[in-house]
Amino acid sequence: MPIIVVEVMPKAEILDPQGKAVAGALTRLGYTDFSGVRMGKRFELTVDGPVTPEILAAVKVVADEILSNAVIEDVVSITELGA
Amino acid sequence: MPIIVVEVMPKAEILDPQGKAVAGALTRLGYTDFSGVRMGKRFELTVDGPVTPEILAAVKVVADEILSNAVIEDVVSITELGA
Amino acid sequence: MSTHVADTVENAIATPDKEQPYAALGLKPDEYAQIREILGRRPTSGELAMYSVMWSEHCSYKSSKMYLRQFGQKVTAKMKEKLMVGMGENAGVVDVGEGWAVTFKVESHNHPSYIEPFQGAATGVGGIVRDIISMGARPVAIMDQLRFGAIDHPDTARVVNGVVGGISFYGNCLGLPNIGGETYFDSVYQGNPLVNALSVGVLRHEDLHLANASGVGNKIVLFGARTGGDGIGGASILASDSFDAAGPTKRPAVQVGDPFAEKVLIECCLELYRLGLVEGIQDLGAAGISCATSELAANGDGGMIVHLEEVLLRDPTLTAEEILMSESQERMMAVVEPGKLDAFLAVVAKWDVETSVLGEVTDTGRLIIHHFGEEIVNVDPSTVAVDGPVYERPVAYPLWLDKLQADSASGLPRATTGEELREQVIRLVASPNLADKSFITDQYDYFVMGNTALSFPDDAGMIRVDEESGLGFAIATDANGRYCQLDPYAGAQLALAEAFRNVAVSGAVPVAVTDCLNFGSPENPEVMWQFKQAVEGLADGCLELEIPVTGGNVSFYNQTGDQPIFPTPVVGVLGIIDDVARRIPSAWQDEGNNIYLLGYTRDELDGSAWAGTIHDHLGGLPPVLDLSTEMDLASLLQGAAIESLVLSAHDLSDGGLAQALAESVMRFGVGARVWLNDIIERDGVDATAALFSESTARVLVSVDREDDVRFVGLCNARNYPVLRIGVTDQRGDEAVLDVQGQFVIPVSEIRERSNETLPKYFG
Amino acid sequence: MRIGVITFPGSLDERDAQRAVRLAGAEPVALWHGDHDIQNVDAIVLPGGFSYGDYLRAGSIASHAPIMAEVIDAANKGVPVLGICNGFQMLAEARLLPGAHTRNAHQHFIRRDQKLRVENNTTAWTTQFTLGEEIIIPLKNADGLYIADAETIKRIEGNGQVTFRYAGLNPNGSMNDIAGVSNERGNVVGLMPHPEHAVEPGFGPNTAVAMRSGLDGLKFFTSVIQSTLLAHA
Ligand SMILES: Nc1ncnc2c1ncn2[C@@H]1O[C@H](COP(=O)(O)OP(=O)(O)O)[C@@H](O)[C@H]1O
Ligand SMILES: [Mg+2]
Repeated sequence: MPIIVVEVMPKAEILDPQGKAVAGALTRLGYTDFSGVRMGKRFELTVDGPVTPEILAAVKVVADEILSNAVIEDVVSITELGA
Repeated sequence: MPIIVVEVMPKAEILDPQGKAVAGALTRLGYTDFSGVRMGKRFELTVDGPVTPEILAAVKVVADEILSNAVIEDVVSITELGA
Repeated sequence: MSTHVADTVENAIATPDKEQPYAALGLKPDEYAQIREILGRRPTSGELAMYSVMWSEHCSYKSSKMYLRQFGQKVTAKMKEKLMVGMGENAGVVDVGEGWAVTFKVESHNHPSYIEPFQGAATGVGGIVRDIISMGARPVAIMDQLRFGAIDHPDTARVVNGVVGGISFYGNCLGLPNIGGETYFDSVYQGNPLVNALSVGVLRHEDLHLANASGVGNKIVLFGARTGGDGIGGASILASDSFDAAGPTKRPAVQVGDPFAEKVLIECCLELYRLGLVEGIQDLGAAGISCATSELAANGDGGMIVHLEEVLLRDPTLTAEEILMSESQERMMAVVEPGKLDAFLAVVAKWDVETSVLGEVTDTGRLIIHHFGEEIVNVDPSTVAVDGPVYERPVAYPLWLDKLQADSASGLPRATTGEELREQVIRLVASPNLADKSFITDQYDYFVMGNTALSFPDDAGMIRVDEESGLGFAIATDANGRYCQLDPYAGAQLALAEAFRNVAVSGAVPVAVTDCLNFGSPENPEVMWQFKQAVEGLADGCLELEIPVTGGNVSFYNQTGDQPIFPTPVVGVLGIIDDVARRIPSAWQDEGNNIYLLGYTRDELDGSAWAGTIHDHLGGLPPVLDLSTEMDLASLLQGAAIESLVLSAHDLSDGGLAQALAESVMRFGVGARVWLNDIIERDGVDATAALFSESTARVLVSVDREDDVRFVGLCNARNYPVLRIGVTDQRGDEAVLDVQGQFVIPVSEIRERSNETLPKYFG
Repeated sequence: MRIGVITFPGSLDERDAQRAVRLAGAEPVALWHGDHDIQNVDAIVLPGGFSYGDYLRAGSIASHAPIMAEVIDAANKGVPVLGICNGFQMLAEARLLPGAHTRNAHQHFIRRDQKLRVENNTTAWTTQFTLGEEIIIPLKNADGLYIADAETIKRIEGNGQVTFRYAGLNPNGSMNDIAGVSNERGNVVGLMPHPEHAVEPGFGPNTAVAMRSGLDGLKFFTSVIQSTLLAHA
């Protein structure tokens, strides 16, 4: 069955405590090549049938309104897996 | 500065309570085209200089040993943003 | 590095006619003119940023100041006895004995919590906790006072789950027990929920710290999280104006909280205090660096030089003005002696906290801020922080009030049969405001720290301060917006009395008060009248009870469109108990104890939960209050606690005796057999009033049969009305609440109806 | 008898764990995550909390702390180690214990007085319990769902490594109602509920007898004192 991937990241201006914690851990462990880490979410939505334009439109709405919080996050991509 | 994206998903056979909760919410809200949702993580690592093979090797180690827990998760991709 | 060209003092002198966006920053034309007069020139953009945030309603208290003065004026010698730090500091401090002190304060985060409920509420907890740290105390507890729109409104679940999730996330992650709060639903809060948070801290007397920058040459150090672009305009735009008036900002108005950073900051600060490395300290909340620098300077020797480029930034594109206004969370500013700076930096490094030295204390009387060598601010700090504008806003008696007060609930139809009464009891028990709040409180940790002697659903939260002696404090908060709508003076006093009573039933002695005054727009004369009445009521009430207001918070502009919320002054009362082992829980745990009702019941149903739930009615006058009776009741309960005469004590408030009985049987599943005849006969009321009246100064207690004579003797000796109204009955599956001659309800049924309401809407 | 309690940045219940050690009759020793020294203690407690905010995965960043090298070393030599809640998550992340944790099934943080069944009373931390005994221990966490692949579950069930099971109600969706597990040797035990919060009258969980009266947590600490004495005898 087709899978649609939605990716959500914290907005650039917004504090990302999770990314900050990971970045700190990497530095402490000696990985010093990275100047910053941000941590977001990746959703995989399995579609029951073929991926129609209607479904893609629905995914867009779902991504904006349910999978992300527009106040603090951006939807950075919506793609079909393997497509 | 270059950004490397690491994506981590719960293993297929492992229970994903967050994905399940999202799936439930979608169904309740009337989005019935999706037979399942899984939720993983997306990390963006900003690299200080050029992306050398050494840095890519370090990212691989970091992805496997820190950003993911092999007991329950898979690293599904490591890519350079925009590359 | 910032590419923005700073507006320097020199530039301001050279370009006196430059137009400045003061209105967009929330300043009125006359306020802008006043700033120009103070400076003798136009402000630089940095100065404008500072004045605008510091002169906002939220930071300057410009509409409320003239009323709040009463809290400092209506005081007796006794009220000052235990007060180590009163109004005006980050939080009040009370001497609780044995060398210990307690500091506490309640604050609002209403507007941010509507826009982004999770982060708004989370950062609300973070902010109040930093106030407590800045007094030199270890935070030991939090509470949350929440008011949401109608439970069945489509937007309410978003707000409830966000707010509760945010408080749970931040408070639990910080490791602070949540020991109580309030949850109310009413459509007046639909577009403007109230999210108040309270924190309590504990310190040894010698650890007291204040926010002042003294000692010329001492270093000004900023530490904690980096400064970012979040929350800019939060202070002036979010808190000073209603949402629809909010202008566009390019920076996000919301802030994201990082409780982990704050937890580390707490431990770091406590270690700094322990080692004596800090002379003065201030938390960064609303108005960020503007507030911290100007308040520290104004409260100290008056002068300070700051090099703004030393501020560690999360976002290098921030302009100087934005750095001054940023409300990034989890930051503190300390004043450190130069000789102790290395030791200070070592502690901060141990905790992995980022730090930078911004400048030092001077004797110039001026707060001077440089940005990359250029002077962008040169002000008298007290004109920013202390001597802001003060308004005597127009006040008008609301014309609708006479009609509302005339519309008493006493004429509403009453139940004529036991069966009807039973049904009403159940409806009240299941109503959103009286239903079980476990759905919320189960998300809060109260075990952490191992000192929680009482917490929800007890009437007060109680924390052990000293593990050896058992010394502790109790705290409860209350507010009844419905009563305040009917009469804000009486309503504020009723809230005070209920919180006072809730502390007293726990066995503690009430000693101090904090408050968070949530009101509509101060520019509405009717709202200003409500505010004036409520403050007067509270100040007069405190004077009569002889317990001081030690600090608090005012939140104006709480309205949806033109519709102000009910006036909602949240009142918190702190009490002391010598040994928490003598705490009194609010429900009975065993069979065969006697149940007594203390106090008289009058036919008082106006504004009650019964009128609201059964008849959708609000009108009339709130219950009569006699604070001297409340004091008698409190001292009676303390006597009983010292002699361990009562097994449980639960105050009667919303929903009256019926609700108190329901809560008492549900808690541990121990039923009760109760009779109303004696109340009805003695007090001349009917069964409806006996069950649902919200008369004040009443408490339900359970007493071991062995202590019966002594307990009744105690009440009689103090001339306090007491009636035996029942006995506790069997526990377990067969447990019932049997109100003899009226109805019988299985405890399981009460529990089910009470428990199902919140999960039904939010689960 | 000296029992070390490690403080990580974001640890919350370490003072409570120290109090529990004291009440059980041993001497608590405060250990610091950044040190490479466990000060020769006889047993180690990894306390609850939100180390590093638990932002990546609960316990994961702390599992890489400097002191963890010493903890792993000591554990492999047979020193008793108890991981409570976040400590359990760290031990799983460090692979000293099988399995992993993820978000509670209902997605909320939950705090409750939790009934547990003791499934193994031969580990270093459970000898004072009787097999099958039901105890009440406070539970409070957001990421408490115990999870492992089918093979691991089968193995630990077969080996008797499931030490505690949720009784009455599974509060978070944990597989096989698993609340706590041990390593094969039985010296390392981890569980989600907090025994250090059931050690002092007036401050523990509610029981059928009275509110806040539960003391079942004390036996974890008296067990390790007893098993250590036996081991040294
Ligand atoms: N949001 C909340 N957070 C913490 N505790 C709460 C909250 N809402 C209600 N509670 C607790 O639930 C119990 C019942 O609340 P309420 O009926 O308002 O108490 P009271 O009538 O004594 O003021 C109290 O112990 C109170 O502290
Ligand atoms: Mg009460």
